[in-house]
Amino acid sequence: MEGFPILSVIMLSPLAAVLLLLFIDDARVAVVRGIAIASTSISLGLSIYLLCIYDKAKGGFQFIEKIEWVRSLGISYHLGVDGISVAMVLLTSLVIFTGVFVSWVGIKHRIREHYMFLLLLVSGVYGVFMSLDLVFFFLFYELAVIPMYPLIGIWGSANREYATMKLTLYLSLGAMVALLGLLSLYFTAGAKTGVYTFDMLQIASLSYETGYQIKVFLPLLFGFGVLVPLAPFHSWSPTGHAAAPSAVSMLHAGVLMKLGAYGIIRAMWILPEGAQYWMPWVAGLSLINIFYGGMVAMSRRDMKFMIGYSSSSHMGYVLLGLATVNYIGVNGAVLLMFAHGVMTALAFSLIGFVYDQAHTRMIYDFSGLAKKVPFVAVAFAIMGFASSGLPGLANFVAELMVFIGAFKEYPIHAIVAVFGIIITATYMLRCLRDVFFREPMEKWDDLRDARTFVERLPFVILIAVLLVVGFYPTVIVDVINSGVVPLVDKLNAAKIG
Amino acid sequence: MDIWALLIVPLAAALIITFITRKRAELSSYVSVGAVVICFLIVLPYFVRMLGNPHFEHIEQSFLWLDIPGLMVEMGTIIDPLSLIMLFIVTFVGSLIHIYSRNYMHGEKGYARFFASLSLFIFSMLGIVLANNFIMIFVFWELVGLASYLLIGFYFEKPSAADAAKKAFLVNRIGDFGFILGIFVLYYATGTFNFIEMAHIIQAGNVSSGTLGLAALLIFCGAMGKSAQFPLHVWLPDAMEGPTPVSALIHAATMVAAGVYMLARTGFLYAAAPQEAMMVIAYIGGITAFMAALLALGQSDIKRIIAYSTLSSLGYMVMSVGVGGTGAGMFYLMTHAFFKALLFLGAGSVIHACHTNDIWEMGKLYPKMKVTAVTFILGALAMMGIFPFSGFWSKDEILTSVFSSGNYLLFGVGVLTAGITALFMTKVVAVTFFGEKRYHSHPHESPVGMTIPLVVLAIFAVIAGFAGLPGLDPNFGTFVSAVAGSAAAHAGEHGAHAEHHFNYFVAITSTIAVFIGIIIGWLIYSKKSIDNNAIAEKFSGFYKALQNRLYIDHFYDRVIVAGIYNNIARLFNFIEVYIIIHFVLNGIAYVTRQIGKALRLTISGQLQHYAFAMVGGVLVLMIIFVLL
Amino acid sequence: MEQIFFYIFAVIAVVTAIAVVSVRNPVHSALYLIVCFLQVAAIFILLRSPFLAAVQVFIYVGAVMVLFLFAVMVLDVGKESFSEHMHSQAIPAVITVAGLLAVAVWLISTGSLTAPLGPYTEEALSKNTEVIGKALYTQYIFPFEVVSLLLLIALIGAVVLVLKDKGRGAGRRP
Amino acid sequence: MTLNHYLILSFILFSIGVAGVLLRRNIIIVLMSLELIFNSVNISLAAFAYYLKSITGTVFVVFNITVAAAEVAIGLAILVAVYRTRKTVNVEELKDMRY
Repeated sequence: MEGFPILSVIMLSPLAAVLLLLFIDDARVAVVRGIAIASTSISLGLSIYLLCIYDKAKGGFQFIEKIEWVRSLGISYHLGVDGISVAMVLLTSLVIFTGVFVSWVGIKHRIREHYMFLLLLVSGVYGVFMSLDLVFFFLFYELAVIPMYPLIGIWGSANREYATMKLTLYLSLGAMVALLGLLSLYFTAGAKTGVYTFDMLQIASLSYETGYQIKVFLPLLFGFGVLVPLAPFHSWSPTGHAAAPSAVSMLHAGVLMKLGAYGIIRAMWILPEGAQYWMPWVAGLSLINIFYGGMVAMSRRDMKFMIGYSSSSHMGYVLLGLATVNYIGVNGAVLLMFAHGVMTALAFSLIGFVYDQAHTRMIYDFSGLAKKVPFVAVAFAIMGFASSGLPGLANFVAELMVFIGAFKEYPIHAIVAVFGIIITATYMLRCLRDVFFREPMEKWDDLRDARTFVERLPFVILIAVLLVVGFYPTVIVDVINSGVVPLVDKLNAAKIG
Repeated sequence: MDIWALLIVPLAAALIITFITRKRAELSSYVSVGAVVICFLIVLPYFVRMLGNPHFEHIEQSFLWLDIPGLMVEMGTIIDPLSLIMLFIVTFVGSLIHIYSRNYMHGEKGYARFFASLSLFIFSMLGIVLANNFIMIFVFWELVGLASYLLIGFYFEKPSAADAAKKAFLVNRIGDFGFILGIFVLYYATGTFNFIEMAHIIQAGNVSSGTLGLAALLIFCGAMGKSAQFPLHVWLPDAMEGPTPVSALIHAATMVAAGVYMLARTGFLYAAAPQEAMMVIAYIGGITAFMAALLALGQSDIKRIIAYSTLSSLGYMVMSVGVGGTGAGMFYLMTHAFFKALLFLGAGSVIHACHTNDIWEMGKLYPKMKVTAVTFILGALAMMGIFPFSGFWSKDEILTSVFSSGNYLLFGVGVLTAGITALFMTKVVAVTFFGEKRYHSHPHESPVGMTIPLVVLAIFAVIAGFAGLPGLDPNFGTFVSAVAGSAAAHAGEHGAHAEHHFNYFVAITSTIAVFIGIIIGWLIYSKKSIDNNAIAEKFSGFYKALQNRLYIDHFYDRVIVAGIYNNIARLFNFIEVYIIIHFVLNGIAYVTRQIGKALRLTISGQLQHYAFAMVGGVLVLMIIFVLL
Repeated sequence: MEQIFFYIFAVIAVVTAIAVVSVRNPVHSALYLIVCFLQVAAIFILLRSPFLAAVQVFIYVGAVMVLFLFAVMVLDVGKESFSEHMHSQAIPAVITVAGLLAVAVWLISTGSLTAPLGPYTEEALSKNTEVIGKALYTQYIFPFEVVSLLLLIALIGAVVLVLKDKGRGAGRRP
Repeated sequence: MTLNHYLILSFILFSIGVAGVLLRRNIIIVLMSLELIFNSVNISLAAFAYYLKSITGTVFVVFNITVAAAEVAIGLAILVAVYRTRKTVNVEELKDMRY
């Protein structure tokens, strides 16, 4: 496979599907779905293969592809992955592959357009995780954000116009601020070496003055932080989740929010001293995410809102893990990005499955569903337990690592964060009890369980991933670690210096 | 490798039932029973070998589970006398209860689900017992919590069961909050999770006593949740919503005792912890024991009475650990496992026959179900601590260690608790099996599949105490003191407690207390020479408080839970919705829209207005250019 | 000599230009515009660009003005009443334009030419038709092609716009 | 003769053209004023070309004239179309693109 452009193929295969779908007739739904499944299968297969063949011992960026694009500005099509990106690419593949199946069940009109936007979005996400060129990084970042607008606006549920406007405006604001930071890096790095280039490896290899780092890290932190979402700029996310159709919520919470965290990781890598300066602040804000998000989730009655706030609460753990700047915490943060992505995709696919039939998501509208939809109930329970950090599921390992890492650097923060999982358990179990347990209601007698292969496949895949990583985390932690170690080493060197 | 089979077999059973035999109830139960019996058969040879040689070298096997710089977590098993005793109890009692459940649960709708959960429980419980490090014990600690959640919520359509399951899980979570923090403290103090390595580091005196005290108390929080110690005891009585075999297995014999087991396993920590921390633990145990015994008096649900008695027993064990009598605590744990499982199964048998939990709707069952009655009475006698039943020896050992540690207040509490225990056990036996007939159904003896476990357990309930017979060598204390990594294993101070001397003063005091309890109970509930209702009326306030569980649950529900739900969560939601979203965000949007509306007026649609604006703009730019 | 001609052409151009924007009858405006364009062509000759002058006459005076006259005829707009004549923003507009003119004239008169000189001699420039042709077909071939395409589009566009759309919808899809 | 002469002439014509665009209501006159502006620009381009001894300005005039021709054709066509539907050439009445 030497020389095979594996990254390009992973990224471009959804894009190729989009182009292909342009020429397919709307009515030929089977062909449309077939193309979507085929392209995402290619990506998923290659992502798993990527995880296997990534050389952990060597570490660093591998599978590099570089084609000059605009020589005079120093822009090139430059892809490459390190351990962190490999995990993220795999996550993206998992979520989109299952998302395609979820959409199969959930989306009933304008199927072709739906898949086109979905796949377009995903190739943007892949691009962000793989790009080593700031221009392409930003381009893909926007490509991942913009299709959200039609996806929510056209196929969304209640309040979708409001949600999609808010989401797009917020994310564009973040992107714009981040762009300022990126451009500043471009010019500063260019002035240093005399060669103006957007090459991330080149830019990261330089060292900048401490004052400059502190100044420029802030727009990057804010810009990417909005997407994480960093409190108090989180309010686009629950609204967006709630209005979006299932597959979009899955991508949104499962992958898109990770783009923000990934952006912050890259910013930390480029500007280590700036990161060291701002990380205590991030740790503080992450607590707001955890505690405040959890509390708001507790008081919500709409399941999607509940999961939405819960996501922002969980992303708080990711931020806390990043803020620790030690091996354990950062590894935990990246693993949590992965685990939470899978878990939350499961959550939204399940809620979507129920919502598509019941047309309500209010907790108090349901009771005793476990009798009617046992499969969904079991899957939901697993999701709830994963979310509240039950051992045996991937989130536990990740949260444990974050806690251990955080306990070293910020013991007080860690205590609050650990308390956060009690909050999570509270609302998850309450939701589980109210919706799936207690006496069955007559009005839900004709609710259908997930029976067919297509309906069950996404749930089964996501649960299987949670269990595999939960039982034996080393499968993925090794790869993540190979990406985290150089990052943390660089950051720690900055701390001493 | 056969050690790992202990974990793999029950897990495999749970998976097989879930994925393959789900639809076939009978087969599922065989899979589950088979799994636990296999585990028992694996444990047995080790156990027998240990009886021959208590000081054998412990066996540790582990594999790397997570390895990143600064954090290396292993999953590993440890076989030493302590874990073998516990393994024996879990697999032996577990096997009996599995067999019992096959009949008891017969015809239930979720039969296969029940057995899958039981197997999951056995898997998790064995994981706790085998764990050789803190992370692993925590992992399985949580998993038993999950199994317990599933089994308490077995009748999930029943709101009370659904509530109880959630309550149990959450209360345990609060305990685990402390537990995990304690693990972190210890990890950063010693740099390892492994019990034995940690013990060596602590015994070398490398950790400050303040840290140890903090860690000891935090780790104890975990035990407090799992072993239902005051103030986290509230979940255990509610957990009786689960099927009776579950109550017997999880909420009496094994899981709730896991807290005590964990304290014994981490005995090195408690041996080194400062006295003040140990006192806290001892007093919490004492309070729990006494309070639970009182609460048991106020109940009329047979399962709840036994549940409170379990609480009381757990308090006893914890108290014992608190005063340094870990061996006594473990001894009590073992005997308790037998007689409490017996009592629960007996109660289950009675409930099975009468279709009610209320003892006042039973009465005079003895002629109808002799086996159940006899075994139940044997269990009750063991529980009360009548010579020479097992409870006598173990209770005596605890009281002796309390007495010899000089805590006379706690000793008094212990003796008083023993008396009250005797009183309410007499009540249960008298009201349920004797007196006049009050039942409405047609009770009959349970099938053989249910009575055989009763008989076997009864035998153990009677004789298990001899394992700790003073003067016997090796006796129970020897085994426990040989726990791997403990100071005693290296001939330290802990050995002193293992050298147990029979104390006649203690034995006689407690026996007198027990007989007073029995006599009062006999007078009230059997002879009726003291009117039950008159007492109830005389102490009506107190009696009512007892019936309402001293208002502790009430306090939690109304003040803490409601406080969090209604006030804090609502407050944050208010901030989120009204301040952040409506005020700030929609405010910004509103202002923007209003500005837009105002500026819109300048859009006249007149081409020449725009052109004029453009020319004017050019002029302004030119003037600026000139001026600069 | 040249100066005299320049002033003659310039004055006529300015006067007719003022007439274009001020007379009420559009037909008169168009005729004044023709005169103005002719003066511009003459000024091109003063600038030694006979080719431009020729193009100016052919295209502006010939084609464009004919178009204008046709338009005026087709639309059949007669003489305007005074109220229709001037736009309501007349006074501020005149002041602004006057200001613009003043500033520009001041700028031009105080400014000086600093740009580098080109490679052509006066001799070459005066026979510039050939030079222009070479430049157009070599250096400026790409814009030249674009412009020709643009013209084609404009041609089609004008036809499409003016055509009365008969049977709209019926033949939308061939 | 200096460059300034031509430039000032060019600017005077330009100002007159702008004034026409801003002042007149008849859209045909507005279009004519636009042509006037074009021509003034052409003059300055040609003048620069002459005084800078360069060909670029001249070439641009050629392009300019071409574009202007296209513009007039399209502009008048639009005008005819507008007149057909609205029956007016008064700019002030064509204000549909209003708030």
